[in-house]
Amino acid sequence: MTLLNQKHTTIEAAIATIPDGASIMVGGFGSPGTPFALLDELLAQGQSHLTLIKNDANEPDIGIGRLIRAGRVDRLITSHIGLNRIAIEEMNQGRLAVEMHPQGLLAEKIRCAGAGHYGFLTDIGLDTEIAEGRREIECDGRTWAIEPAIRADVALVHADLADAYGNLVYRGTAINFNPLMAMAADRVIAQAFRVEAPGYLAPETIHTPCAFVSRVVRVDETTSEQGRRTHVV
Amino acid sequence: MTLLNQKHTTIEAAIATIPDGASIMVGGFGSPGTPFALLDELLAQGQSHLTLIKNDANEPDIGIGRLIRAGRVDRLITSHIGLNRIAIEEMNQGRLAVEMHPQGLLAEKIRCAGAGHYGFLTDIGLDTEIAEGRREIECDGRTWAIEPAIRADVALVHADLADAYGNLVYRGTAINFNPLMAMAADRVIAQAFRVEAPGYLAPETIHTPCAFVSRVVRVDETTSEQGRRTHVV
Amino acid sequence: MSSDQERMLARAAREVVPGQIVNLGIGLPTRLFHYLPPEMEVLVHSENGVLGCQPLANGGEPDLEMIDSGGAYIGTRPGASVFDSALSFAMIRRSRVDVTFMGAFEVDQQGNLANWKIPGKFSPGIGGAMELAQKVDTLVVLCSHNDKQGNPKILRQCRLPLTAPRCVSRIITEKAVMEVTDAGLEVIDIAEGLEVAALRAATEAELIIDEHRLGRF
Amino acid sequence: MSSDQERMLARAAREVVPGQIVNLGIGLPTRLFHYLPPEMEVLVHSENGVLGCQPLANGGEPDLEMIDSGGAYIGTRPGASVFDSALSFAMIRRSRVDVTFMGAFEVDQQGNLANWKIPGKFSPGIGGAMELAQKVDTLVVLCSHNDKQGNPKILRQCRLPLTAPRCVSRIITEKAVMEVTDAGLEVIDIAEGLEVAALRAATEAELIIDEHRLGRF
Repeated sequence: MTLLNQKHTTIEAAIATIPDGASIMVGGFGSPGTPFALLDELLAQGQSHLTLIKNDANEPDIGIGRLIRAGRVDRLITSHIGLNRIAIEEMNQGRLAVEMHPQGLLAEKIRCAGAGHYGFLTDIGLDTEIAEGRREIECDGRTWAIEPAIRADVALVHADLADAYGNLVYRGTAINFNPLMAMAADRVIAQAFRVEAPGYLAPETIHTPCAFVSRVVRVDETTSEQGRRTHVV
Repeated sequence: MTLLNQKHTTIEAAIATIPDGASIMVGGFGSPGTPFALLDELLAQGQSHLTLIKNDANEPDIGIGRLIRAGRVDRLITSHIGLNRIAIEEMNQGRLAVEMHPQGLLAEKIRCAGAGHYGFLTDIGLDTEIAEGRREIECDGRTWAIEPAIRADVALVHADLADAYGNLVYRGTAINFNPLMAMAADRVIAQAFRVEAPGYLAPETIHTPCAFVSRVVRVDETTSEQGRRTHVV
Repeated sequence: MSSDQERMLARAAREVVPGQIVNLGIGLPTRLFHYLPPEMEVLVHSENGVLGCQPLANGGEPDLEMIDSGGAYIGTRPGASVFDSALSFAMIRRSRVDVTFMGAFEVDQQGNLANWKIPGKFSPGIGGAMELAQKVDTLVVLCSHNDKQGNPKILRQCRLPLTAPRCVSRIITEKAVMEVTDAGLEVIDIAEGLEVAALRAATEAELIIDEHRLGRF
Repeated sequence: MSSDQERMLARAAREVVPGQIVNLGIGLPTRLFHYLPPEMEVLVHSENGVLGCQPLANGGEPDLEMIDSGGAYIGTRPGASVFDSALSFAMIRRSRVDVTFMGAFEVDQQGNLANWKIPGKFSPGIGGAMELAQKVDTLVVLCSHNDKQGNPKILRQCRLPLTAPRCVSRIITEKAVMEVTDAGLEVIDIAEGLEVAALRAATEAELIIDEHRLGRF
């Protein structure tokens, strides 16, 4: 892991550590919690053949929508892409591989990787189309589906506040998948509107302890999409 | 579930809902987070043949130590009882059935019930004594042990602050197992030093949302064990 | 919003008991928000991670980090909390949400629900619907009685891929309020002015109707 | 504390790099706390749910809800966080703790560790030791070289039930600092004034010793 005293860096340096072909978790449910500034830097730097893992596909012109439009995403693991007609088109044309999961299972599969397990046993989706292709086992006289955990090389997360060690505090419904992804990826890059000195955040208020965070960068509240967009989900 | 507006009650009424033979999760790692006042009321009311689930056995004269001494506990599911010589004696004499789990697996088994799953697949403890009796399966070419979730009829938890709907905020290392147990038991009774009107707690600071809590009671900071003891673990 | 929809929402609001936790699905159910009196102690859960949503005051400046799962900017009421998606769905899978209101493409007399996919036409993903449908104790469907072509949506047997089997408790359409029972679909209320024969004609499912006990709405 | 223990702790402190996250086991390892300079940016993890423990100031009033996993009252340093037990062990299983120091009943030349159970004599439960031993990248054992009867604790093969197989990186005793390598136990440092022959005599495990490169401590 990155040493505590070497985490606070620039957005360019943080994103430059991501190679072509990386699997990348992206926080956010709709716009809140989406790390727009990190995604725009990823667009600018040009990494391609990416696998993205995000609850939704944002909208065509923002967030991961831009990466999908630019043809930089080979594969998307998600729960619902109804607000992005371009992503649906790309999927239907066979140019974007899309793997869909029920939202709560997606969250739990990510959290399960974050907890260091192989997977979990669930009854969600038994006897529905979702069950196709899942391995099932009998335990205590009932049938359960094995849901393998989902990990990633990188997670991009958005926080409201951070400290220089990488402790994170989220706000409102911008929490969503961010703390789960911060646990589940090998390298975690966090953006925050403010990055304060260690000691600024009260220990009980920290949502993601710094142990899970590799890099933290400050982004401007007024110029990032977080501060402007009225588009949501 | 209990209606939001009917949760704030007296300690006597809350504990009176627990029957003989109940399985009861008890928060706390050592003293911090142990709901001493709820446990003392349980001792006073006389319920017996209990199954307790707690990280440790407290110490002989406090918390669940008192219930064990009084012969009210048939079975204890735990991680470490080294600080309670009476519990060790009772175990060795065959009067107390003790089921031990590695601490992180115990936490995760409880959390797993709280997330509504059957169990999870882990590599912890493979090729050790812990592996005996566990069912193992092959996934992706490796061996994993199935760890079934642990649920309970009741959870007794200690919070620092609450509101009348049952939203809970913990403090310091008194968090430990409390939020996990609040998810995993069918009926959750919370004690707190203060019970404020809804709206007092900022939404981002709430550790256990009220949806998981059935009853909330105020306990006195200065007369409960929380406020006096110097014993720990 | 049509007056039919307004009538459905007013009727649906009567399903909510003070003190409950309620989830509102995308579309019409989200509008139910406005039919719950502000003083009523109800917490609205939205699966993106909030308990205690409240409609944004008219003309109120939106907080850009506060939306519901339908994407609308929201406020919160006293007692609200925000949390991550794993906790949000733990709440759902542990049946800590008392009632959920959802739309439907099809619903049938066994209580099966299809509301997420039309093969070859519409498959944006299931989102949170499956877990809500499978695990919330009381699921109330809020949908039009017939589709735009006039075809029945209340069926003997769903034809589309299911969201969850045997999950529906009640169905509220502009024509009727129906309860799913072991015996089949029992009509509780019928729309003001509608004949029983007309209701049956607009419905594929068999309906159990006791005209003496029928309410109007 | 004996001067041997003080010397071991001073030596162990040199294993810690500024910026790391460190877990300290019950007993002697907990004392390492006092050997890390306060200005050193290190966060001490304790598995009961805190990252950033700090010894309580002498005579400082304890906060009754702040302990470490050994039960001692603690303070916190800037950058500290507190969290539940599931998150605490997620951190461990995801190898987010860089180094852990632990005691041992037995440790062997394959890096196997036994420190939780003596069948028939001592079985209070394994606590958090198994997950720490199995998942933290660098495990440093801090123990006496021999037991109270003088029997070796550094063995060819552990006899007691294992905490975890092949988990130990280094062993620090009052007699030597040893590294577990693929070739076996390599002695890096030997206690000031101790002869190599005396070290070998006190040890059951085979030791790889290059006298020219041997450090003293």
